[in-house]
Amino acid sequence: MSAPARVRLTYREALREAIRQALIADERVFLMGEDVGAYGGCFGVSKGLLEEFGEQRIRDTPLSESAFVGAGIGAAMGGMRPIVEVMTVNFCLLALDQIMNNAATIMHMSGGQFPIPLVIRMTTGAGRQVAAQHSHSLEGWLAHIPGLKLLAPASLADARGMLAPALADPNPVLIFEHGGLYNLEGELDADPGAVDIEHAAIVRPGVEVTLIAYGGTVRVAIAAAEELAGAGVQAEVIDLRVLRPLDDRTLLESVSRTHRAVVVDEGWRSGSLAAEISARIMERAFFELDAPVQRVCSAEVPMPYARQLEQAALPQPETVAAAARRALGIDG
Amino acid sequence: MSAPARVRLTYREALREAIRQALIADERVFLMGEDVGAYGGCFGVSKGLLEEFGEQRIRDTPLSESAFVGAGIGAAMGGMRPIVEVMTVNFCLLALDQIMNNAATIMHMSGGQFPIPLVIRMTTGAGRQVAAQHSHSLEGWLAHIPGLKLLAPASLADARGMLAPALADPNPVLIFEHGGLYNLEGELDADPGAVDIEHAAIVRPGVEVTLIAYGGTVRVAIAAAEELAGAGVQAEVIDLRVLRPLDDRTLLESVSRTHRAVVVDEGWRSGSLAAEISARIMERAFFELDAPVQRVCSAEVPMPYARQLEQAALPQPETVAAAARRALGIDG
Amino acid sequence: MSAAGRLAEADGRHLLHQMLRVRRFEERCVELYSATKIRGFLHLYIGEEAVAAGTMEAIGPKDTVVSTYREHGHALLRGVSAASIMAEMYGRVEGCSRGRGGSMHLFDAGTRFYGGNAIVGGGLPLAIGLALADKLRGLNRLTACFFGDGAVAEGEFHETMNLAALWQLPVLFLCENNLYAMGTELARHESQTDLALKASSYQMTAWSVDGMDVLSVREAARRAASEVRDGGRPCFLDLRTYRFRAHSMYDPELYRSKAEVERWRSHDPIPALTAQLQDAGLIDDAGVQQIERSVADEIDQAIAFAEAGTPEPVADLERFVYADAGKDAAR
Amino acid sequence: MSAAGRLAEADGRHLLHQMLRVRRFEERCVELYSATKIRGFLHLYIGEEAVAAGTMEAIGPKDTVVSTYREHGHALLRGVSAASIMAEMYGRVEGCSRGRGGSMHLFDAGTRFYGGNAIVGGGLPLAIGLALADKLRGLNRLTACFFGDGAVAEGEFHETMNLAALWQLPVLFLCENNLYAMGTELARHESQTDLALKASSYQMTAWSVDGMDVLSVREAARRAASEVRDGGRPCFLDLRTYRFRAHSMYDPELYRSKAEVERWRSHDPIPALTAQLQDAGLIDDAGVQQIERSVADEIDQAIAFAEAGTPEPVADLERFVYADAGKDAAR
Ligand SMILES: Cc1ncc(C[n+]2csc(CCOP(=O)(O)OP(=O)(O)O)c2C)c(N)n1
Ligand SMILES: Cc1ncc(C[n+]2csc(CCOP(=O)(O)OP(=O)(O)O)c2C)c(N)n1
Ligand SMILES: [Mg+2]
Ligand SMILES: [Mg+2]
Repeated sequence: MSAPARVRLTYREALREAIRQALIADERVFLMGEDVGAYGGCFGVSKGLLEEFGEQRIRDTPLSESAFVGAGIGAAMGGMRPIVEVMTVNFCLLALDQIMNNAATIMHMSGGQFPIPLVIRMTTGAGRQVAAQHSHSLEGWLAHIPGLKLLAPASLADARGMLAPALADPNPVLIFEHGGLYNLEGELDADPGAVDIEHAAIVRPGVEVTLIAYGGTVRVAIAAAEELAGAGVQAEVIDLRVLRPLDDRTLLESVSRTHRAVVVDEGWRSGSLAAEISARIMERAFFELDAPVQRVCSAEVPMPYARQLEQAALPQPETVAAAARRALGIDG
Repeated sequence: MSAPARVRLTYREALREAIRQALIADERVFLMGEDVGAYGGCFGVSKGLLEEFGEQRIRDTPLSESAFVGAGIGAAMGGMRPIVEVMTVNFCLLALDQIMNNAATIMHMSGGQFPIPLVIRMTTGAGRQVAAQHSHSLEGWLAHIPGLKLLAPASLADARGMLAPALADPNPVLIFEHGGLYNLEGELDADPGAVDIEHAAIVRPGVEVTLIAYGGTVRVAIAAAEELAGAGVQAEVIDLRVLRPLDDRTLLESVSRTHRAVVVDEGWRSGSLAAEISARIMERAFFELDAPVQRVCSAEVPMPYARQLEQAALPQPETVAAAARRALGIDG
Repeated sequence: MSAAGRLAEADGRHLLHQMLRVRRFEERCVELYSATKIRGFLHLYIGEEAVAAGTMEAIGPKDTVVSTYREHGHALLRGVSAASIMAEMYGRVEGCSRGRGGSMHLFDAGTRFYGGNAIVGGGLPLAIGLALADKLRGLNRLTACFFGDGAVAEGEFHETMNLAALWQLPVLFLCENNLYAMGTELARHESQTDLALKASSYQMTAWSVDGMDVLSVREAARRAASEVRDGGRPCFLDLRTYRFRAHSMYDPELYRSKAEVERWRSHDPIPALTAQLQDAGLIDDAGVQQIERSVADEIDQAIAFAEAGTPEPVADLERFVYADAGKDAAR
Repeated sequence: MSAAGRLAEADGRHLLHQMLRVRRFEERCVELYSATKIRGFLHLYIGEEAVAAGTMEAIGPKDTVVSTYREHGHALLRGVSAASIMAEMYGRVEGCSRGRGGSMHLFDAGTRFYGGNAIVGGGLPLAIGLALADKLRGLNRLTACFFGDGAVAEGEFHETMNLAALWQLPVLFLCENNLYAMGTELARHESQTDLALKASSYQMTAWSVDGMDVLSVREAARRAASEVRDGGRPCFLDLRTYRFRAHSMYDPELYRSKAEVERWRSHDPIPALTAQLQDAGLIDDAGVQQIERSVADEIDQAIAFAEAGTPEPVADLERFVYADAGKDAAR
């Protein structure tokens, strides 16, 4: 058996290919959102799909976040498999009523009669100096809502592989693409299988401290781990991948080995997903811990435009490494 | 000097009197929201105010949560002191863009030029069998947003006293009235002064475990403390009062004395305010703790209608007492 | 056409029966609410029965219905059984939403009744999504979407109307204009009080109907439904009606006068139709009593069913938060 | 009135100067963006200058302006200094938002410029709130609110229009209808493409204006402003214009043809006004060059100011998240 063919592609292209294959595989699938068609997608993800699949399946919507997200819910209830793109997470606030009160609720409220097999994609994150109203990282916050599943692809494989299982899931699944990752490039199998959408992944094994990250902060954690490795500290890095339901087991097992953890989260610190993870680890592995779980989150400010301020507001490898050293009781 | 006159009144009446006095004291104050006028307020809080103050100052709005919350922000920027009533927290999802992207953001984004002296009142909480779309407890979740201040009056004194300092504050202040408290009755000074809106309160002193609650769960925590007292355990009960910014000091001091804590929160557990409090206590008092901080939250379900299911989903005195016993290492 | 002519054709007895089912059902609900058998919010449809009875005649079994929290009448006349509705309000497993929804959240996949939505305007986007699914799947069926005049002020109304018209979706918008959103009169919440005119601004066919006259409602609904079905585009009816009771069980009704309510009660659609039928010689007192008895029987049985129902075990609290893999949406 | 007559009265040189200030300022911004001096999103107004220049003539110093993320032109012609705008785009403390806002969030209390809102439709509710404050305070001033055609589809547009008309608030709604919302053509996002007709459905006076003709814009804006000021009620202008450049710096412009853009470029308001002035003998080449020089000077100075500006120290990151007690809103 020869090795499978490999292709070089970007995170953006991986997402596009995942959408293409989903459209090919299942006629119930369609893509809908602002500028997904004629414009080619705000971040170029859906470029070319309108030409390939036509206006019925690649649907440009008006600026009506609440109505088209709600229409996606209705279409899912009506037997379709919609992929709704909310251009960025910042605009999903306008659709939150539909997301919380309908998508996340109807299945339970109807006594199990109406599953909502809907996928909603959104770009998230900061780092490109687009200021306060365009730099939110709300995915951790949205993970508060029961009835939803939330995914954060941080790798090419996940960008390519998470959509199919998300569409196959009978529940509403929100997928968060970090804006800073679209140009990430690498190699993948030309025809990779689906990935699992249940487990966190250990992306770098280590023994002395566990760095827990997701989406845009995975590379920050890896950079921190490299910095720590330079100083002789072997940090384990976990990519959460799934923000709800959390894969507690992978986290707890790692922390039970390393006895120390740092959570890296681009959301604002108070009420962050990092708080939840910290609380869970301490609740369930309290007597395993040699130090309190540390959090490295975004500063609690509306994101400023000026570069030095924005960078200061975001988790950085140095601050993560410093938190790890704090957990390890190493000075400086 | 004779003792100040006392009056007997309900939580609802205390809120109304606070609004009345604010309207009398400052002509910039007005009340706006759905059915605050002719109907008398969905929960009767503003009954009679239309007759007393007229249509200009008691403004019924159409069902347009985003527009009238945004209009409140604009009016605050334009020199007024609006009190905006969002009928219940469930409907604030429709106004969240205005709350997060404007109210919480403009002050910082404008480099300090435009403070937003706005008060938004909402009813919150479950317990009255009004099912999934009308039973949210989102105040802890909203406490994630920098730029906002959040208050949760759990007592008559706070229902009466929090509004004036909230209106005097140059920042957007959200006040959450728990639906289960409106009929709470008791005595207050006829002309009580303003209360502070910075600190948590120890509402029942104790030494063995700290029970931390707010809003509707304060009475649950007190009932649990009574149950524990029956078994010889002296629990301290803290009413958070202010959900953002949190009064860390009161919490940490208490926990440093009791070495054990239980947080009682009507919000869904994952990503709850209880998670934040738990994380903070463990970060900052880790070596003071004899047991991990416990959380008693709502079950992670859209709130069901049936009474036995709803009650099972909500924090109860028994579950709080059981969590306290767990923290204390007492069985049963 | 003469009233008698319309009536004969109409099977007026059927319409009377339908309206009485709703009226008597809700009257019993009020009693059961006082007896604390039913809890939570309870929004009565009393006075508005002609709207549900008339419109349902135009909605076929393959069509879809999306409704509000004031939906007992819609559910009942759509074909959800009185027993399963009553059991729902009792919070029983046998309820149409397994006791999880209550009065405001009746759901029934079998009759394509897509809820019971208690966020004002919240059902509108669902309706266009359901219609879009039909359109994409090439199914010639329509989605009927009920909502109140109050919903018209919501942004979701606007977004939904625009999308429906832009994409030519088969939705029948049924605005139950009872002149009040809770305590707020139409003219105090809408700058344009002619809601059909308002709907026309989206390039959608729209007109107003006397919602107290069940025959007019049925005629208009049939015309509108064929506009949707044959024309493949949305249509809007402004159904002018009135609620005789309080907004919900908590409402002291400070915002309207007793005289106004009395004026509207004189247009009660049930006595009006009864009189028409009697005048046309299509029913006599005995005939009316026969209908009343059949309605009473149905409701008695519904209550007995609900009384005998099972409370969901607390251990099942977290069931249905997520659907199991492989579970498909009702189509 | 004849063109010459209108022009003489108009002080056409002033209008030309204003439009050129915006045009040249933004052309320099493009260069500075390529040089990575300006970062983030940058939305150019080029092609639409007649709208800002014409409307600002109708807006007095006590009036209020609420704008969008495509607001360099609005800010500049409102009176925010080019230097402080440029410094803002450099992210400097000297910027009109202290470097915290950038291109999309220009704010200036001094000229009552209430931002720079980058959520489409997000400024509309603020505008009615500001107008409501004026009305309650008995101040006879108006709030001018700019937004694009794309915003018309948002629910907030609808809620805002209804409230403005219902409460008769002094707002001048200025819809910059450039036929596209990013890559989505008007007819693909609005079922009713006549936006003035749409606005009328709220019982609000509304009409359409040739937004490429600065004199027409000014005339319409003055008429509308006096409608607002004297009539004490909102008014809506559908300003038909076109953006010559991409939506933002990232846009490959796949959604429209070069020919279409060229067609619109032939209506460029700047050469059009220049020709009118020349034909009327109100300016010669030297006069135009004099204006160009003064504009270039202003921009050079703005850039020098921005270059010399100070980056906010990182230690001040958390400043201004909350206002200090005692700090009052700008009134
Ligand atoms: C978004 C939202 N805001 C407020 C409410 C509270 N509320 C429930 S019903 C209602 C009035 C609705 O009036 P209308 O749409 O005319 O329906 P009707 O009750 O008259 O049938 C209000 C304000 C709600 N349920 N949802
Ligand atoms: C609520 C919201 N949704 C989406 C976007 C992304 N977006 C920015 S500008 C724009 C198009 C707006 O078009 P229009 O209102 O016509 O203004 P123009 O850019 O043409 O001036 C979109 C979709 C946004 N900023 N806000
Ligand atoms: Mg109504
Ligand atoms: Mg546009």
